[in-house]
Formats: sequence, structure tokens, C-alpha cells
Amino acid sequence: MSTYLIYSLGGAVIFAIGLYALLARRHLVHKVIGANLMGSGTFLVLIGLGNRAPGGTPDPVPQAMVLTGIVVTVALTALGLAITKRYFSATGLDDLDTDPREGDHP
Amino acid sequence: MRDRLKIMPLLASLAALGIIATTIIGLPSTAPGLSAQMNANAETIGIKNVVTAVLLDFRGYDTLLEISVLMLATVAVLSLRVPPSESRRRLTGESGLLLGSLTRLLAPFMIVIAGFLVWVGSSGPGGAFQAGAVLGAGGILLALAGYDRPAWVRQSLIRVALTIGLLAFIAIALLPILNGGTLLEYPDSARKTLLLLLEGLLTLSIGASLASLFLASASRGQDGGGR
Amino acid sequence: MTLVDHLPALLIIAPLAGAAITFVTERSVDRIVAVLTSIIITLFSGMLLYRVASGGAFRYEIGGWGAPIGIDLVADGPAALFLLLTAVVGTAVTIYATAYFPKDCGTSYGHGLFWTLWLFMWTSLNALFLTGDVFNVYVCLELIGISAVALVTLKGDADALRAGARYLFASMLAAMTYLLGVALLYSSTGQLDMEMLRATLTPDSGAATGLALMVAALVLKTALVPAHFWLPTAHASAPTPVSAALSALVVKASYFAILRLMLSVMPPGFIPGAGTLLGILGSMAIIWGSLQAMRQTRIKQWVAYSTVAQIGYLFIVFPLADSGADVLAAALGGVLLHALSHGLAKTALFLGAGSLMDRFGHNEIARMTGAARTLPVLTATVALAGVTMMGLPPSGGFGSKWQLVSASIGAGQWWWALVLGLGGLLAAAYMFRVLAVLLSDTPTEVRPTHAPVRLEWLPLALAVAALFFVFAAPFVDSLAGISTIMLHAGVTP
Amino acid sequence: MTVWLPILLPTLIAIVTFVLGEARSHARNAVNLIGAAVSATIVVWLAYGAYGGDVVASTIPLLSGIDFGVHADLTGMLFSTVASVLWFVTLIYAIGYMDHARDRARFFGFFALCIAAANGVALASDPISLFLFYEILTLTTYPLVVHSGTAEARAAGRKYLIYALTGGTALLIGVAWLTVLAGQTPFTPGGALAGVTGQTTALRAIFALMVAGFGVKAALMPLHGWLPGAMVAPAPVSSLLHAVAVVKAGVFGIIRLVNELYGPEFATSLGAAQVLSALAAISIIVASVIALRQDDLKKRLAYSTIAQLSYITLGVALCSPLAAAGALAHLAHHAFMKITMFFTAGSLAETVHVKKLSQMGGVARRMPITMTSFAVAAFALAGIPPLAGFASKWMLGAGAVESGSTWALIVYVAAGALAMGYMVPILFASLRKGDLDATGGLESDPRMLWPIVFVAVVSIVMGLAAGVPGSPAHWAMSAVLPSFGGVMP
Repeated sequence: MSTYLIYSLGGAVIFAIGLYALLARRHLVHKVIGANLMGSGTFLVLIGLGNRAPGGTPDPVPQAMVLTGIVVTVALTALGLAITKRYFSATGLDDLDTDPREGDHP
Repeated sequence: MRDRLKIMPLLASLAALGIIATTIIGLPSTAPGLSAQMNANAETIGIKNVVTAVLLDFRGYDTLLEISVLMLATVAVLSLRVPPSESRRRLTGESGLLLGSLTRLLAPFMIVIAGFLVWVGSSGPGGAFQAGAVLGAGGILLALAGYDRPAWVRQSLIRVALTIGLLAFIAIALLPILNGGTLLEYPDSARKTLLLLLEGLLTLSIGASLASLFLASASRGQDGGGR
Repeated sequence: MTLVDHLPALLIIAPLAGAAITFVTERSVDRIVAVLTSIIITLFSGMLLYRVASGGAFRYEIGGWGAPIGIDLVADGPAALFLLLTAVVGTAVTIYATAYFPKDCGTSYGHGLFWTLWLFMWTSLNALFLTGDVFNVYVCLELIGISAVALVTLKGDADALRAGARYLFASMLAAMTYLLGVALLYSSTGQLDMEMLRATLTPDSGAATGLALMVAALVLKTALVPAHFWLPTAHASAPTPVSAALSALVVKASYFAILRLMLSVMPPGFIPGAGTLLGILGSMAIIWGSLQAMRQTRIKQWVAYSTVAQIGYLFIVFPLADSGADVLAAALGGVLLHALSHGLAKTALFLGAGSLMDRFGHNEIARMTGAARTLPVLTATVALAGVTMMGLPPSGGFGSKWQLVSASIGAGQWWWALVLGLGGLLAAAYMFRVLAVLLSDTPTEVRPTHAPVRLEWLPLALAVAALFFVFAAPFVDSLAGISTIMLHAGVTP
Repeated sequence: MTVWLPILLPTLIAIVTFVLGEARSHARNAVNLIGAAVSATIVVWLAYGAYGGDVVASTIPLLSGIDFGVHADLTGMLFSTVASVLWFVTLIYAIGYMDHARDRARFFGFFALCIAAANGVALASDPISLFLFYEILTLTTYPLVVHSGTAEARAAGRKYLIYALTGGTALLIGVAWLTVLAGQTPFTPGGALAGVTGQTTALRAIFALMVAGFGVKAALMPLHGWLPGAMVAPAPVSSLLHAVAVVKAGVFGIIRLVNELYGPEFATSLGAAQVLSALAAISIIVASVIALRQDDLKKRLAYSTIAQLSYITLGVALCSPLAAAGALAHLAHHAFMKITMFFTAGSLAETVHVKKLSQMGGVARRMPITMTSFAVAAFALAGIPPLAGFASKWMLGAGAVESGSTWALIVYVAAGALAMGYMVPILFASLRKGDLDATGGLESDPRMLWPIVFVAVVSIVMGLAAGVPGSPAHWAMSAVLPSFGGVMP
């Protein structure tokens, strides 16, 4: 059970937990947190599997990918929270399942 | 509202976990990946921190799009904010003793750290994103402590600060095309200075972006906020 | 390296620079910058198409490093075609938007930030069509996702926010799954460039799982049934020009990535049964989307569900991919022709529907009677765009249906031909249901409009272009031949 | 290049008509009439060329490995000449008929487009091009069927589409399948499928699919359901489209299919022609019987058309030179005969507001010329010598005997009797005394009257001049001969 397996399998578990949260939780902020968990899990898998270089120095490409991934996750999270806040101030709801009201307008 | 356990999402995530775990276990225990070529090329261009070399030079195009993602998110959050008239309430009242004095102590220190991170990026872990994050945090801290924007910082100046990093990156990317190179092909002579200039401006933009991402949606809200 | 050699890079930098400029400049200048940028991009796309058609596909090594180290842009036949489609539809949407969004919209419509968001989306579309690196596809997908969500929530009302939120969470799920796929793919092959991946893919490595996750994520972004739940509300509650761009271009961008992965990166049968599964999902999309479109009472939801149905046609190429080079050539030409003609016709349909809603003041299809007499141009637009949706000659839709039917019969999988035939009939059902209302004689009053004429004649021009698009089929087929996909197909027996 | 004109010119006229719009009616009428005249002369000129033997052809590349082509051969030119000439005549009639109607620009525009598509069907040089124009014809006729916009019209339109588009899909799959098997097979007299060996089951299935596709417009029972309903369209539409252009396109497709795609011998060897002839025979009898009981004049004429169309289908399916020539001749003869009757029905409806036989009392006195023309056409249809109907029916009958299937002769004779059965009561109904409102003057609007008389006279002339070259009968004979090895048995 070499070290890279511990981290990458751990990452996989975190990804799964995040996936459950994103799919199952009704509250929008919980969904955003779930998405972040999925992101962190993926990054852990990336870094874990990037550490298998024979010479011991970790492969720089996964690290670059993780850095880019982090920035993208920040962007997605910011947008998610902004929409959640705006949707809350518009309808007083914090989940998508209850329909704000009937009817529709163009 | 307690969420009860939902079967379908549970099955989906367990299935995902199973597939991913078996794949990871099945992978060979040693795999060089691209580290050999990357290290070799990083030597030739003289950047000790290979990750920065990958981020800014070899896969600089990824970073260009990444900066665009961050700025796009800022524009998106700005487009979502409620018109300023409704949200004129300031974030908080006058700051308490602890927050006020702590901010006065930390703010200059954070700016120095940001500068250091930019400089060390070429040799050790650091660079534009890390420095930008520290700068952004400083900005948010100042706003939370109740320091309002100084008068000369008008809306247009903030927009320039937000885009200066991207505009610089585009300019530096187009430069080599004018004299025979391809996009983002830094001339060897000016590589170091160009990268440093680029990192500095990127830090400014990333700091401004992260701060406005927080402040744009936080500066209004029905219940919270000032007394 | 003349200007023409730099076209791939310029096609990405131009809209990106346009976006940055429009963010900094005052709002009145924005629309001028946007129109100028769209003209420049259309020019560049035309030049690139001519270059690829005459000189063949070529790679553009960013930073001069070359594939495994740096990122390469690939300008081949399909990419050039999609770029030109994006340019044409993009210019039409931009011109329509200059009339749709009021000059001084103050704090409405996202504080006038439409132009910046729109040019960012255009950047990401061009970037995705050109990129040859799977991780770069991830960054492009995110750019598309965020700009699309922001544009959907531009109106700021509860429906738009709801649709935007649902779209965003679908995008997040797709993003993380895709990235995990890239992680597994890179960890097992050590490559990120598509051409390099093709060379090093071995069936027994973990790459199959990685690629499966990536394709699954892209299927969610393309809203293929059953992962289409987020599309109808998002495309219907967005402002009209945005809906047109979403339906005509954005879903096609993630589809293009699937095309690259399934046919260019993976050798045939690399993921056993994947092609057939995608074909089955595509067939379900055609049937389910059409049935849903028949039930819609509101015009924009009706057009959105038509998109869900039309997306299904694009996936019929995958089960036919490994039945020999000539079947693949016909099927690939067919789906490209469908993507292009659907892009034109769907833009015309959405812009036309938007103008109809503006003139009638509501979006209930049942109350839009007598439009043929009072709004002849808009009725003609909906009718002509409908011809392409139904795949009747002489439209591009017919050309693609013909080539896909011939390919599926040629490959001995005649059942896809039945699905395509049924799809055409179902499309006729939901199209003529609305046309019959527009043609009915009970007159209803129509609001006078101050909107300039381009709101009506522009969609008609696009619909007419789609109507005669079958004559572009030889050109599209020749370009389908100049693609990395056919290169590999040519290699395998 | 001129071979494309019969398609492009009417399309151009349609575009100009749409652009001219509703207000400028005189300009629009002028454009249509002159345009129709010019395109009729071009078609006749091409037909003359075809008679001389030089078949003008032209193709443009279309889909992967498929050319889109047209050629002015004898068979095609006969149908195109009939359609173009009658378009000009119907335009005059329509201007009179639609004098105070609304949406006339839309009407005349789509009218021209239908003729362009019909000419396309006539001139197409291979099954794929034929299919292209065939489907365009469906699209351009729909707006005319629902022209009035009433609920009844829209329902008829919907029914028409369900039949036409389903048939179209069957045709698409058939043609695509054939192209995969045999490549692009341009129409060649005597059959173009020599290259395909074996595959008999596939070829039978393709034949069935294509007959289903063409059968919808050819009103082959049970695919005829839409035609009676489509009678709700304005009279000019019923007369030109639902008696000449649209329904003849279906039958024309079957003629191409049997004579110039499969070839008569091959179709008979496959057993397909026999099935087709049985279907046609059933259609003739059943349609004629139903026609007997129709009180609505246009519905009666519609069922008569269904029967007469199956005359042509049966003639082709008998696969003998005389019968095939008779079928092609009947295509032309029936067009003129039936259009006279539909014109009359329209004129009655417009002038004295009479739609049903029961209301036709006193019409003969009020509109003597119209009704005599109708009588001439009726007798011609029933096959009374020396009128047009007799000429083609005689050829069909002789062909039936020559092909050895005498039962077909019996069917034709019985159908002739039935035709008398449903035509004569119309004449008697008009001769009865009736309380017609005496307000209007004698006869109908002259713009409606003279076209009726013209087409009636042509019905007579075609009968008398059956043997003269240039007459439809002779024309059909020389058009069909190459498919049977160029020799009269």
C-alpha cells in the first residue's frame, strides 16, 4: 500500500462524498460545498497519482493542472454563491425543488 | 430540515467510487509522466521552479484562459449584484477595537508578503495566484474592518485594475507574433523580465478579482450587515 | 509565418481582447466594439476555412514548444466549419442584440454587461473548437459554462435564476467528472495531447475509465437525454439572443469535444458498446424531445425542446463509426451538415420566436393566431426554419438525414434509418402544430413595434440559408474528409 | 442550362409575387400571367426538342457521391407541358375566382412554387432528384390546402401532411436503400437496375416502399384518405393541384418506377407489378362505387379522380407497351377532362353558391355554356368516342388484352359503366327545375367561363387527333416505346 495509493484512494472517497452531496442535498449552499469536495477529491487523486515518478520528484504537470483546477473551482463557487444569494433575495427560497410560484411571464 | 438519505445519489456515488478506486489500483506503481521532458526544458529556459515554468511558459495558454475564467466569474458576479441603490447599507458599522487594530497591523504586512510571493515564484513555490490570493484577502479584510474605498478609487479604476492582468497577458502573448514567433513564444533574452512583469500585473488583477468576487455579492443582503 | 498561419491564435485572442475592452469602456462604446469584433472574427473564420479547404489541416504550436510539452491548436475541416458557423450565428446574434438590448439599460440586463459576457462565450467557443489538448478542453468548458450561466441569469427574475442555478450545478457536476477523467487518463498514458494520446492508448490501461468519465461529462453538457433536464428552462428563460446562441452553438461545442474524443482519440471499439449506447441515447433524445415539444404551450419552451430532439441526430454517427471508412465519411459528413444547418435554422427559429413574443406581448402559442396575415415575415421564418428541423428537401436537414440513412443502411444497422425517419415525422408533428396556429384566420391584434427591421429580416435570412443548405453538402463532405477523424479511419482497415 | 428554367422561372415568379405583396394586384397578376406564358413556351420548346430526340440534361453535385440532375426526356416533358399549360389557364380562372378574396399574394406565390416543384418532378433524371422535388411539392401545397385558415381547412391540412410526410419517409428510406444497393441509378428506358444481382427480397421491399411513397399522392387506396378532405381548398387549388399537378406527380413517380427504374420485365419477374395492378384495380372499383353516393359535387369529383388515377397505375402495372402508352396518354387526357369539371364546380360555388347535387336544380338554364362544357368533359371521361377519354381507354383496354390479363379489360369496362353512373346524375340534377336566385346575370364571370370552354374544347381535340404526332396519345406512344425495346409487338 504505497503512499501514492493512500492519497489517491482518499481523493476518490472525497470525490464520492462530494458527488453524493451535490446530487442529494437540497440546500443550494450544500450543493456548492459538495462541488468543492468533488474538486478537492479530484485534485488529491491528481497529486497522488503524480507522485509515482521513479526519481522521487513529483511530476509538475499534475501540479499545474491542480493550480488551474483550483482557480476554476473558485470561479464556479463564487458564481454559485452569488446566484444562491440573488435567488434567495428574489424568492426567499434556498433550494430548487419548491417552485417559487405558479404562472410564468416572458 | 433534515435531508433524508436518497438512494439513487448514494448508488451513483458508490458506483463512481468503485470504478475510480479499481482504476487507480490497476495503474502501474511507477509512471514518469512528462516530468523528464518538463525538467529538461525548464533547465534550458532557466526557471528553477518547474511548476511555474509549466504554468507560465510551456502551458501558458492554459493560464491565459484561466485568468479569463477568473475575470469572467468576476463579470458574472457583478452582473448578478442587486442595483447599488438598494444595497447602500455598508457592510458593517464602525469596526470593533480588535478588528480595527489587527487590520491596521496586518494590511501592510500582507502587501509585502504578496510582493515576496511574486518574486520567489520563479525559484520556489509561489507566483501570481498565491500572491493574488493574499492581496485579495487583504482587500476583504480592509472592507470588513469598515475602511471604505478612498475617493480616488472610482468604478472605472476598479475595472481597469480587474482587466490589467488579462490585457497585459494578451499583449505579451501577441508580441512574439509581430517578430516571427508563435503566440506566447517568449524571446529568450527578455523571458525573465517579461514573466516577472506579467506576474506582477496578474497579481494585481487576481487580488482585485478575488476581493470584488466577495464584496460584490456580500455588500447587500436583507438581514445581516450593519446595525 | 504569415498572418494566415496565425489564424487559429487570432481567432481566440480577438474575442478575448474584445471582451476585456468592452468591460473597461463605457456602455455606449460596447456595442460598437462587439460588432467590430464579430466582423473581424467572421473574416478570420472565412480565411481559415479557405486555408483548410485548400491547404489541408494544420497544427499551431502555442509557445513554439510542440505537443507533449506545450499545447497545440488543431485547425482541421470540422473545426473550421464549426468556427464559421459560430462566426455567422455569432454575428447574427450580435446584430440582433444591438436592437434587443436598449442602449442605456442602466441596471437592467446585468448592468449592461451582456457584451462582455457574450464575447467571453465567443472566445471559449472558438478556443474549444480549436484546442488539441484534453486539459485545455476542460478550461474551455468552464469558460463556456460560466458565461452561459451568467447570460441565462441576465434578466435577474426568479425563473432565470432558477434555470441558471440548475444549469450551473449541471456544469459543476460535468466539470468535476471531466477533470477526474483527465486525471485518470493522464495518470495511465502520461499524455494530454489528443494526437499523442491516440498513439499511446492501449486497451488494457486505465485510460478507458478516464475517457468514459470525460465522455459522460460532455454528454451531460450536451444535454443528451436523460441528462437534458437543465436545457429547456435555461434556453427558454434566457434573453432571446442568448437562447439562440445557447441552442445553436453552446450544446454543439461540448458535442464537438465528444466527436474528437470518440472518433479521433479513441480507436474504434476502445470502450466496448459506447458507440451503440450513444446511438441509443440519441434515438431516445429524438423521440422524447419531439414528444415533449408537441406538448409545450409556450413558444420558447417549444423551441428549447426541439433542440433536445435535434441533438439526438448528432449521436447517430457513433454506432456507425467502426463500419469502414466510407460509411464513417458519409455519417460524419451527415452530422456536420446537421450541426451546421441546425445551427442556422435554430438561431432563426429562436430569434423569430423572440420577435413573435415581442410583437404579441405574450408567449402562449395558442393565442398567436392570424400571424400569417399580420406578421408574414416572422411566420415565414418559423415555417422555413421548420423545414430544416423536419429534414425535408432542399434543406441541410434533409442532406444530413439522407447521408445518415444511407450510412446506417450501408453499415447494415438499418434501425437507425427508422429512427431518423420517425424523427422527421415527429418533427413535422410539433412544427406544423404551431404553424397551423400561425396560419389560422382568427385575427388577434399585434403590438406596434419601434424595433428596427433587422429584428425580422435577419432571422428570415438565416432560415433561407438553412433552407438551401443541402447544396453546401459537397463542400461540407470534402471538409469532413480533411479531419483527424478520417485520418485515423483511413489507417484502420 | 435552359433545362433548369421550368423550375427556376416559376420560383422567381413566386418570390416576386411574395415581395409585391397584397396591395399591387394588377402588377402581381401581370407578372404571374406573363411568367406563366414564358415558362409554358420554354416547356413546349423543350418538348419539341425532346420530340426531335435530343434530350437536354444537366446535373450539379449534391450529396456525398450523388448528383442532382434534370433531363428533358419525352415522358417528363408530357407531364411538364400539361402542368405548365394548365397553370396558365388556371391563373386566368383563379384571378376571376379570387377576385375579392384575401391573402392573394400568398396564394399566387405558393401556386407558382407548386408548379415549380411539379416541373421538378417531371424533369428529374434520377430517383433522388425526383424524391427531392416530390417532398418540396408536399411543402408548397400545404399552405394552399390551409389557405382559408378555417378550422376545417387546418384539419384537412393536418390529414394531408400525415399521409404525405409518412409516404415521404417511406420513399426516403426506399430510395436511400436503393442507392446503397445500386448506387445512383439515373432513369433509363427499360430499367436501370441491371447491375443489381440477387437481393430480390431487398428489391421487393424497396419497390413496396417506393410504391407506398408515390401511392399517397397517386391516391392509391388505402392511401387516398387525404384527397377528399383536401377539397376544402379554393377551387383553383382543387382543379390544378388536386387534379393535375400533385396527384399526377404521384402517378408519374409510379410510371418512372416501373418503366424506367425497375423496367417492365424485371418488375413483372419480381411479382411486384402484379401486386400493384391488383391494388390499382381494387382502387378503381371501390372509388367509383363510393363516387356514386357522394352528394357534394367536389367530393364526387375527388373520388372520380382517385378511380381515374388508378386507371393509370393499372395501365403501367400491366407492363405492356400499349397499356403503358395508354396510361401516359390518360395522364394528359384526364388532366384536361377533370380540370374542366373542377373549374365548373368552382364556378357554380362562386356564382350561384351551389355545392351539392341536390341544390343544382335550374343550373343548366342559368349557366348553359358552363354546363355544356361540363357535359362534354363528363362524356369524355366516361369514354364516349371520339372524345379524349375514349382514346386513352381504348389503348388501356387493348394493352390489357395484349398483356394477356383480360381481367383488366373487364375492370376498365366496368369502371367505364360506373363512370357513366356517377357523371350522368350530375347532368340530370342540373337540368331539373330549381328555385335559383335569379338576381345574377346569365353565366359566370367571363374570366372563369372562357378557361372552362378552352379546356373542354381541348378534351375534344385530343380525342379526335389521337393519331396525329404531337397529340398526347402519339406522344405517349413514342415516349413509352424505348422502355419496351423500341418495337411495337
